[in-house]
Amino acid sequence: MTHENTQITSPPSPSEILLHLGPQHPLQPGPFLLDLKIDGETIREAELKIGYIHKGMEKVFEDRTYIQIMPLTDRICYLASNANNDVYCRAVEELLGIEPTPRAKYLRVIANELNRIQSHLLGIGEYTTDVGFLTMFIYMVRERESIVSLLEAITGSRLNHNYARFGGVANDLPPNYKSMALKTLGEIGKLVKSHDEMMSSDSIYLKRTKGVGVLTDKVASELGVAGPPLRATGVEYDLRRIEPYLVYDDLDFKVITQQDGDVFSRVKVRLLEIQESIYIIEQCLDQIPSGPYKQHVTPYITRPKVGEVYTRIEDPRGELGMYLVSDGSNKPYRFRIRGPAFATAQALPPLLIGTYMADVAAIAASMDSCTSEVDR
Amino acid sequence: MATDKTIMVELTDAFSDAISDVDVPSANRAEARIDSSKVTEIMQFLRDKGFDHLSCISGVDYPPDKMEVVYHVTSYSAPLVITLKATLPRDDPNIDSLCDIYWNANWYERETWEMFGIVFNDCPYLKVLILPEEMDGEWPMRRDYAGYPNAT
Amino acid sequence: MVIYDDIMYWLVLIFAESHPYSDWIRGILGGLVIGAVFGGALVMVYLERKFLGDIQSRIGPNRVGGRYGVLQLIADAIKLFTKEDIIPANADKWLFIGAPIVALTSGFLMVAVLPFDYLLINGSYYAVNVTRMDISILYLEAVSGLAVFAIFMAGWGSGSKYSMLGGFRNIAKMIGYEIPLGVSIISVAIMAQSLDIVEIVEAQDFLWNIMIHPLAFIVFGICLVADVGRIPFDQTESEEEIIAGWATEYSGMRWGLAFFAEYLHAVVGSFMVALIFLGGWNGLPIVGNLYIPGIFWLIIKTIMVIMFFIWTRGALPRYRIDQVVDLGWKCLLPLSLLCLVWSTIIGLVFG
Amino acid sequence: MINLEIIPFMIVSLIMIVSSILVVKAKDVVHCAFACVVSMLSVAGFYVLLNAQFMAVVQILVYVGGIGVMILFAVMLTGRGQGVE
Repeated sequence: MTHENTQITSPPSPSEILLHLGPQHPLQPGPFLLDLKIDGETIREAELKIGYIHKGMEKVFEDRTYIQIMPLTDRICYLASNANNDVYCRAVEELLGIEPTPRAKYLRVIANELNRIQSHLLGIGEYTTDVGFLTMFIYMVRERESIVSLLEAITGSRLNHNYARFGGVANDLPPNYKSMALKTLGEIGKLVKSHDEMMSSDSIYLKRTKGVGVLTDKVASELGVAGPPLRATGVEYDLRRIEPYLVYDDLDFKVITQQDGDVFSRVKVRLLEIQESIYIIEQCLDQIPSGPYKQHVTPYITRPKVGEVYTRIEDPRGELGMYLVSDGSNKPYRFRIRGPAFATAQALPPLLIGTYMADVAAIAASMDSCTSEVDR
Repeated sequence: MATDKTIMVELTDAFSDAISDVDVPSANRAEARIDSSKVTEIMQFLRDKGFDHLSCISGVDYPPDKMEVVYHVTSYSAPLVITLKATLPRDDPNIDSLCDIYWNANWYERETWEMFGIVFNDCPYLKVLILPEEMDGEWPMRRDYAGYPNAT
Repeated sequence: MVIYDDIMYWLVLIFAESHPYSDWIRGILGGLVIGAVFGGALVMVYLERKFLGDIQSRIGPNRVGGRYGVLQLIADAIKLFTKEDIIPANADKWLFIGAPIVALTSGFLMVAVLPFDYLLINGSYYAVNVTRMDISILYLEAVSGLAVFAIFMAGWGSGSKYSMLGGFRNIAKMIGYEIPLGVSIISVAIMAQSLDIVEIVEAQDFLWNIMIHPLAFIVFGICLVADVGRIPFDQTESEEEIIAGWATEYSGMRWGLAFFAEYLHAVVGSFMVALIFLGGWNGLPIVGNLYIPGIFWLIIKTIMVIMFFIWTRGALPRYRIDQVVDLGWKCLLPLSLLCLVWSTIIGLVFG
Repeated sequence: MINLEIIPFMIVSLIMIVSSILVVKAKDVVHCAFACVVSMLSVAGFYVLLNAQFMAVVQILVYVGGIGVMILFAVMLTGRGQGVE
């Protein structure tokens, strides 16, 4: 792995073509430009250019009060909006020196895991269209709808949840939520299992995915990726286990790993993580204590004391960190978002070299990058 | 390999002249201020000690005279995050690149460069990553950037 | 019954090629058949949308033309006609314009020899078709190959890299698939001891070829799916890799024609499967003495084959291009040669 | 009364002559290849006019479907700029 692998170093020779995949291409979850130097169908060099939807979030946040930032964190990555809320909220709580109430911790875990399920479902769905399996995409989106409805029931919105609050959450569980959630989650678990079997038994699908885009554990840790692409190589790196936050200490769950590190394993990890998240939510619904779901005094005008904090959680895509520097005013002095998709996007070009054009779709989609978050 | 808090002691022993303000606020966090000229040696030391995951590189601007580059280094097997800060002069900020030690430092350094104007010596492709190319040289994340919000 | 006898007399004259205006009447029939196949392709598009919608648990077209959306295609056609027709600046104009024409020509040429029904007049069979040709199956294979040129013309003439990749993929794929396609047809022709598609159908009045020769059916079916370029063999226009392949730069009705030519090929290919392997207009023996017109059987079988095409599209992911070429050369070509051996054995033992 | 067969013969001949000239004179090598394919097709037309349908079909099958595709395959494997003057 050298840095030449991420750049196109020379103009194409007469037998090669320079292909600009993007900024608008059916493969992409959002606009980015993937320059490929191809010889026939084989990729010789690849270069990823990003920044088409740069929103300047880090700069914008320096000009907003802490409570104003909360709904904006949803927009970092709309598929993991709850994770973004949560990590921001925990960072500010750490600066303020307060703890969420016990019930709020469980509620946040429930929302986080539901968010993880819906993100994985859509990620797998997009990926299956990229290997030409449109039916599976529609199945996955259908399953995702009911999960999003569950999220809507607790957070009040379907996409940008804005759920966490400093010291608590915005809403309590609606009545009869437990029975409704258990019923839906049981069905989704069964359906996802059957989809998993359907995919794993399809010979064309196996041919397209087994042994394609292989990332070994050494290379993966060298590239600095985290999340499902890393766990697919056999590394048990899950911040929920390594650095337990909220109530993950009290919950029983496995860290899903696969050994091969290819496209198939990355998707398999996500499929199994959905089952694991369902199990976590079921435990949370059983164990959730009664009590207040938010602090009695919610600090609307938040002035943390001078200091700084680096908080990270396990996003659906990997390690999501936020680095907050406070100067004692009601606005953050510096707000840095360490997105998981940024790291995975950076690791994409070296993976593509030597593969075929058709594998670009499969590999890029299996990394489950989110352009909105890469650009921020 | 020491991937817990004892690393800070080892680090201070090995680079006693380049490390200052060592602080271990909690079980999972440790921070220190480093000399910007020794950054590659320190990072190589940490990497050899098992801190194989560079989480993030961020810049922080403190006008009128200094800037900081903040490194968050952690490990794939332990929860300890080491925050290392290197202070640079604001009129000529430059620091050595970590690309040879941590492969993924590349994009973080490019982003910090285009946003803050902090030059990373020997970074293989120090060109704009996120911003449009015509914004090269405007350093929008500096606190005194006047283009914001009117230049949007 | 005088009128009936008269009609029979005319029909004999026409289809036995002894009427002075026989050619003209067949020409009119040809026009009708082209219209019918056009309609068939439309039906296929509609069926595809509805059936694929069922597979994917969604509704499909349901707004234009009542709750079943039967007029959706008309709306689509109007949309295509009114869209701007763009020819890219660095396109090779003649090739770009010619590609949909060649594609449609190849489809229509195939229709010319397809038989649709038979007439039993005075104890002898007369096939209803536009042109009676004694080497019709060779002819079908030959003109179906012209579609390869259409796709290459579109791919090269568009002046776009994605289109060019699509055109290249098509050539690379079709070289490997035309051969097994031809060999499996030949192996059927050996069994029927004729190159005439009418005689091949007549030879299946008792046992259909799919029962005697299932291997050739499988090889032919796979090659046909590859030939008309549908999932899992739609690498030439796989959306996530090369946008729309050779059709990337087409817009408006030019795109509509190219798209339509594909469906035409699929319909004609389904007809060929029904004729060559599924017994054509020969009905099932279970209906006894009840008279059911042969064309009815043929259409039922064709629709079943079309449904199979749609089903594969709903159920399978897409192959990679190198895997497709591998499959063609390493798997289908030996299998098709095996078909040849099998039909020779059958010919030697029972022939 | 003139024999009506002269009309298709003239048309096919004209197509063949023009396309054969194009094979030699066209600037773009792909145009040459396609002109070659068209002239082979018009040979098949001659066979039809001579009432040799089997020969016509074999001409299309072998020359157009086989040789023509091979020529295009060869063109495809060469660089695009190399055939242009």
